[in-house]
Amino acid sequence: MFKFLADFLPIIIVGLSLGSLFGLVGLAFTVIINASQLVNFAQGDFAMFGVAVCWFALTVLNVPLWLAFPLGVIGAALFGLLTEKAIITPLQRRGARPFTMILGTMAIGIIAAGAVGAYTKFWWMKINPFLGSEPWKLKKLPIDHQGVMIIFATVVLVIGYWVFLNKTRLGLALRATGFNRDVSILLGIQTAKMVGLSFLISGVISGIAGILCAPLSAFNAVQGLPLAINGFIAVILGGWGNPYAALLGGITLGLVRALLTGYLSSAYAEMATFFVLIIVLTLRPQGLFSRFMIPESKKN
Amino acid sequence: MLNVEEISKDFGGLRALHQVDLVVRAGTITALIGPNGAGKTTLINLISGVYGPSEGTISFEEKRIDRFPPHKVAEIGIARTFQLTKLFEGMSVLENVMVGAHPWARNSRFFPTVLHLPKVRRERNDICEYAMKMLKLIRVEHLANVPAGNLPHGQQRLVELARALTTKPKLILVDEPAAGLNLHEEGMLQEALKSIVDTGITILLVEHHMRLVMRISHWVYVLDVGKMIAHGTPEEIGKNPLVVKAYLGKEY
Amino acid sequence: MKSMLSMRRISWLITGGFILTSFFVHGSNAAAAEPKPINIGFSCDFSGVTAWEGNVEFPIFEMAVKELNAAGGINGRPIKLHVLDNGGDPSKTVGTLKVIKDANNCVASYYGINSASGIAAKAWADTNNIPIISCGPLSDKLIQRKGKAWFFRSNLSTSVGAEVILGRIKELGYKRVGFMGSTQAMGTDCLSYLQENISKFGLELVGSVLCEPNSKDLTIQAKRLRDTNPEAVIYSNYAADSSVWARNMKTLGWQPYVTTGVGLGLFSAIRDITPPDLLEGWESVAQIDFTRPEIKMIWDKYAAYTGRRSDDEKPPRTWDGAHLLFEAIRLGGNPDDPTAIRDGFYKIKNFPIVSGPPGAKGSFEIGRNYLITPKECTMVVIKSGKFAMVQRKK
Amino acid sequence: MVSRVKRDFIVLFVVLGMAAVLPLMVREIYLYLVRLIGIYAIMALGLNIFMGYCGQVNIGVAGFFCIGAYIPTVLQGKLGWHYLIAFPISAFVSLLVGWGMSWPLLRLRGHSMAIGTIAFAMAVYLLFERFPTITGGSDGTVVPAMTLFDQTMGNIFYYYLILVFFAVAFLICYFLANSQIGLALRAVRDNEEAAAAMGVDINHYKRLAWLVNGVLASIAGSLYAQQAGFINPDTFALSTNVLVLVMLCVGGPGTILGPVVGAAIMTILPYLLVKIQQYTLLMQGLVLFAVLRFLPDGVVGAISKRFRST
Repeated sequence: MFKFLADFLPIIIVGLSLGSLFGLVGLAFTVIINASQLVNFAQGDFAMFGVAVCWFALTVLNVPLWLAFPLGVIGAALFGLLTEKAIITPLQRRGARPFTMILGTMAIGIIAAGAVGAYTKFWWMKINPFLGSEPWKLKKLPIDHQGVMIIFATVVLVIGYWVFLNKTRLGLALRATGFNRDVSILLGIQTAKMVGLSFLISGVISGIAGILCAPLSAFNAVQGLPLAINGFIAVILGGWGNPYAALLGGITLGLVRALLTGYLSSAYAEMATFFVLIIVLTLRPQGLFSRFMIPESKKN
Repeated sequence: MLNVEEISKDFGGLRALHQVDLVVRAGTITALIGPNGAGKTTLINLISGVYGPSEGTISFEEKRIDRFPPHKVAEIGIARTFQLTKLFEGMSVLENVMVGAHPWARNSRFFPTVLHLPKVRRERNDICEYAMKMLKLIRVEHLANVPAGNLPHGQQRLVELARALTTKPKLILVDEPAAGLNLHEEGMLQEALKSIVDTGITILLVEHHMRLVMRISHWVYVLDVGKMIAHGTPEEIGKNPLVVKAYLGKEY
Repeated sequence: MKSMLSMRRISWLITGGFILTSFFVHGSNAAAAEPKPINIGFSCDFSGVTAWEGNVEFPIFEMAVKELNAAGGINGRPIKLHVLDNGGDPSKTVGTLKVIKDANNCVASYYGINSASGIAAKAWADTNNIPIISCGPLSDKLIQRKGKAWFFRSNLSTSVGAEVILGRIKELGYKRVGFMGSTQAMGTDCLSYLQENISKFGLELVGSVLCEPNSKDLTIQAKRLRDTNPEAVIYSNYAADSSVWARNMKTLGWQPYVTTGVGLGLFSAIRDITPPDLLEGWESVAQIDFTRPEIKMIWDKYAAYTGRRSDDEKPPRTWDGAHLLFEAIRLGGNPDDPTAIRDGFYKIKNFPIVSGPPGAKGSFEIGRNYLITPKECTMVVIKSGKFAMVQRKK
Repeated sequence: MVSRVKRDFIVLFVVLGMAAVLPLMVREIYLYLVRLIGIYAIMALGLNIFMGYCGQVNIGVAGFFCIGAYIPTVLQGKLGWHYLIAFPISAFVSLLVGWGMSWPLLRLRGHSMAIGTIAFAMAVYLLFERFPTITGGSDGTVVPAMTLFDQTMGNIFYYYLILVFFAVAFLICYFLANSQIGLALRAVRDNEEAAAAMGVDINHYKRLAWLVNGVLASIAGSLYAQQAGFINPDTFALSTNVLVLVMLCVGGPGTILGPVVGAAIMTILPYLLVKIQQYTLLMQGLVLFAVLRFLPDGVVGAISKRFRST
C-alpha cells in the first residue's frame, strides 16, 4: 500500500504542475476566445517572445531577474497588442473566414519564431530556476519550487481573471463583446478596444506562463507552437470559452500524461494524448467541464 | 397535397406550436398569417425538416416527411425561401440559382464529373439554361452575372425565389417575402408569385402583412401564439372577430 | 471568366520564367574558372532545429579551404566550395546531394550534422559513388563493417562512446549501471548496444528509462530509475532535456555518478543549457584534449574568423574532417575521379589529427569508416561549472 | 462556358508541354525544384477542394502525406512488394483512414476542426516515429528505388511520373470545381442551411471533399518518398501542415490555379534565399502576412480581379 502511494504521489504532483502550465496557456487562449471567439495560434509564440525578451534582458543587458521578468511579460503583452492591430482587426473588418484568421495568427507566430530564431540562431535561451537549483526541503521531502511557482501563478491568475471578468465594468464589457458583438456595440462598448484588451491580457498571461516554464527545460525559438497546442488541447478538453474549464482541462491533460508515463511508457504518452483528444472531440465536442457553453460565432 | 396534423413543437420547456393542423391544396396559394412570434417560421422549419416535431405528423402526397432531413425534403419537391435571405454570397446570381438544380441533377455524381463525361457536360448546360429560364420567369435575368452579395435586399428575395423554383418543386414555402420591401418591389414580388402559380406550382405563403395576402391568396390560416385560431377565404378571415382581436387588434 | 483570364496570365508568366531560366542556365554553364578548380559540395544544416551546428561547421571548413587555396591548393588546383542548406531534413539532404553531384559536378561532398540526414547521405553516397566526409552524426547505423565505404566520419560514434563509458565505469569500480536516454534513435541505439555488450565489461544494466524530446518534467522517470538503485547513470539524450533531468534528480535528492557518451560538442550544449551546479561531477566522453595547443589554435582561429567563440569539439572535428578530405584527394592521385578519392581515404596512414590525446594519429581501414576509436577518446568532467580533463589510469 | 473550358485546356496543355520538354534544357537542380513544386501542388490542390471550395478547416494534411509516404516504403522494404502495387494500396489505406476519421472530424466546425485535424496529423506522425522496428523511427528509412523491367528508375522518370499525376490531379480538381459538385461545395461553404434547403446533402459533400483532400495528399506522399529516396517522420511534422496551408493561402484559396502558384512560390522562395538561410522562416512568415493582409484572395485571386475590373 505504502509502495503504491510512494509511486502514485509523485505522478500526481508532476501531473498537477504540468497540468497547471497547460491550464495557464489554456487560460490565455480563453481570454481571447471570450472577447472575440478567435483561437490564436500564435499564443505559444507570445510566450516564446516573452521568454526571448526576458532572456535578452538577463544575458545581454545583464539586468536582474526581478526586472527582466516584468520586461519579458511586457514584451509579450505588447506583442499581443501588435498582433491584434496588425492582422486580427483588419481581417475581421474584412469578414475573413475562420481558416484565414487561423492562418493570420499563424503568420504572426511564424514571423516571431523566425525573427527570434534568426537572432538566437535557434539556440537555446537559457533562464536559470528563479530560486536556484537547490530544491525546498519540507521535513526532508524535497519540493521543486519552480513547479510550485507555476501552480501558484496559475491559481492566482485564474482567480484574478474571474474577478476581473465578473466584478469590474471593463470585464463585463469584455464578456459582452464576446457574447454578442452587435448588442454590445448598441450598449456603447468599443468592441475594437475590447478585442485589443483581450490580446493584451492574453499576452501577459502567456508571457508569465512562458517565462515560468522556461527554466523547466530548454526553450528556443520554435518551441512556441508545441506549447500552444498543449494549451489548446487543454481548452478543448475543458470547455470552449470557460476559464476554469480550461484550467481543469489542462490538469486533466497533465495527469493523463503523467499517469501514462508512470504506468505505461513515456514513449507513447504524447501519442495517447492526441487519441484522447480525438475521442473527446467525438463524444463531447463541448468539452468535459463546460458548465456553460458560449456559442461559436457565426463566422465558423 | 401537404397535410400537417396536430403538430406540436417544444423548445426546452417552451411550447412554440400546439396541436396545429394545416392543409395545402395543390395549385393554390395558401397563406399563413399571424403576429410576430406566433410560430409561423417554426412551422416552416418543421415542414422543411430543419428540425423534427415533438408530436404530430407531416405528410406530403400521402408520404410521411416529418423525420426527413432538409435535403430529403427538398428532393421530394418542397422548396423554400428564408425570412432573412440566405444567398450564397461568394457566387454570382446565376451560380446561386444553378445550385437549386441539385435535386434533379442526377448525372453530376463524383466519377462521371471527374471523368468529364459528355452526359455531365450536357446536364450542366441544361441546368444553366433552366436557371436562366427561372431568372426570366422572375424577371431578374439581367442580374445573372452579378455577385449575389452585392444585390439590394429586394432583388435578393427575388433571386431566392428563382433559386427555389430551380429545384422543380411541387410546393414552395415562401417565408415573409414582403418584409422590408418597398411598394414597387412588393409589386414585382406579387407578379412573380402569380406567375409561379400559373406554372402549376403550389405556394404556402407565410406573411406578416395583410395587404399582399388579401390580394393574392386563395385560402388563409391564422396562427396566434402557437395555436391555429382560424382559417378560411381572405374575405371570411377579414371579417372573423377572433382574427381582428388577436391579429389586427395588435396592428391598430 | 475569372479562371480563364488568370490562367492565360499565368501561362504568360510561366513562359517568361521558362525562357529566363534557360538563358540563366546557359550562362551559368558557360562560366568556367582558370585553373580548373576541384569542386567540393558542402551540404549542411543552416536552418532547422540543428541550425547552430551548420553555423559553426561551415566557417571552419571554409577557413580550411581558404588556407589550402592560399597555399596553392592541391597540385596547384584550388578547391571550389558549393554550399547548400539541407535544413537538417534527410530527404532535403538527399536533394542537396543530388544537386551537388549533378548540377555542380562535384567529386567529393562534405556533409554536416544530424544522424537521420547522415543515414540518408550514406545511402545516397553508396548508390551514387560519391565519397562523403562527415563530422557530426553519432549513429551506429553509419558504420560499415565490410567492404570499402563511401561515407567517412571524423567524429565519435555511439558505440565507441558507450565502450569508453563502460571502461570508465569499470575503472571507477561501479557495478550497477542505469540508463537514461531519448525515445529517439540517439537513446535507443545506445541502449541496445549496452544490452548486448555490458556483460563483457562485467557490469550489470539494472534499469533504463526513456524520455520524449522536450519533456517538461522527468521526475517520474528519474524516480523509476532511482528505485533500481544504480551506482552509475549513463545519460544519452539531447541537450534540451538535460536540465530537466538534472534538476529532477536533484529534487529527488539523488546524485549518482552520471556520464554521457555524447561527445564534447553536445556536452557543452548540455552545460550551456543546464545550471552548472546541477552538472557538478558529470563526465562525458570527448574526442579532444583541450590542453593541446592545436585545439587552442583552432578555437582562436575560429573566433578571429567569425567573431564568436565556440570552444568545444565542433571546430576541431570539422578541421580534421576537412584535412582528411584534402589528404584523401591528394593521395587519391586523380582529383577528378570520386573512386580515386574514396581509395585515397583508405591510403591515409598515421595522419596527424587535432582530435584525441596529444600526438594522436588518424587513419581509416576496411571495416572502419570512422576516425575516432576508443584510444582517440578522452574524458572531460565538469568541476565547478568548468570543463576539466579526466586523468585516466592506463 | 464550353469555349472557356476549351481555352483553359489549351493553356493547360501549353504549360504541360513546356514542362514535358524542360528536362532537355535545364539542369538537375531546376528539375528537382519542379518535382517538389509538382508534389506540393498536388497536395495543395486537394486541400483547396476541402478548404477553398468546401470552406472547412484542415491542418492535418501531413497525416495523409505521411501515410502515403510510409506505407509503400514499408511494403517495399519489408515485404519486397513492387512500388506500383504498394502505391495504390497506400492510396486506398488513406481512403479508409479518411473515411474513418470523417466521422469524428467532420462533425466539428471552425477552430475545433482545426485542432481535431492537427491531433489527427500528430497522432499519425508519432505512430510512425515511435515504432522504429517497422518504420526506422526518428532516424528514418531508405526508400528502395523503384525498378521497372529490372532497371532502376532515375530522376527523369520520377519527374515525368510526378508530371502525369499532377496533370491528373489538376484535371480532377478543375472538373470538380467547374461542376454541379463544385457549386454544391461552395454552397456548403457559404451557407449550410440554404444549401440543405436546396437538396444538398451537407455531410456527403464535406466527406467527399475531405476524401479527395486525403487521397491526393497521400498520393503526393508516395511520390515524395520515391523521389526523395529517404524519409523520416520529421518531414511530416506540424511544419508541413502549415507550409501547405501557406501555399494555398498565398496562391489563393477557392481559385483553380491558386494552389499551383502558391506551391511554386513557397518552394522556390527558400532557394532564392539560400545565402541567408537563417531568415527562411522569417521570410515565409512575412510573405504569408503580406498576402493575408493585402491580397485577400491570394496572388491568383488578385490577378484575376485586376483583369475583371479592367
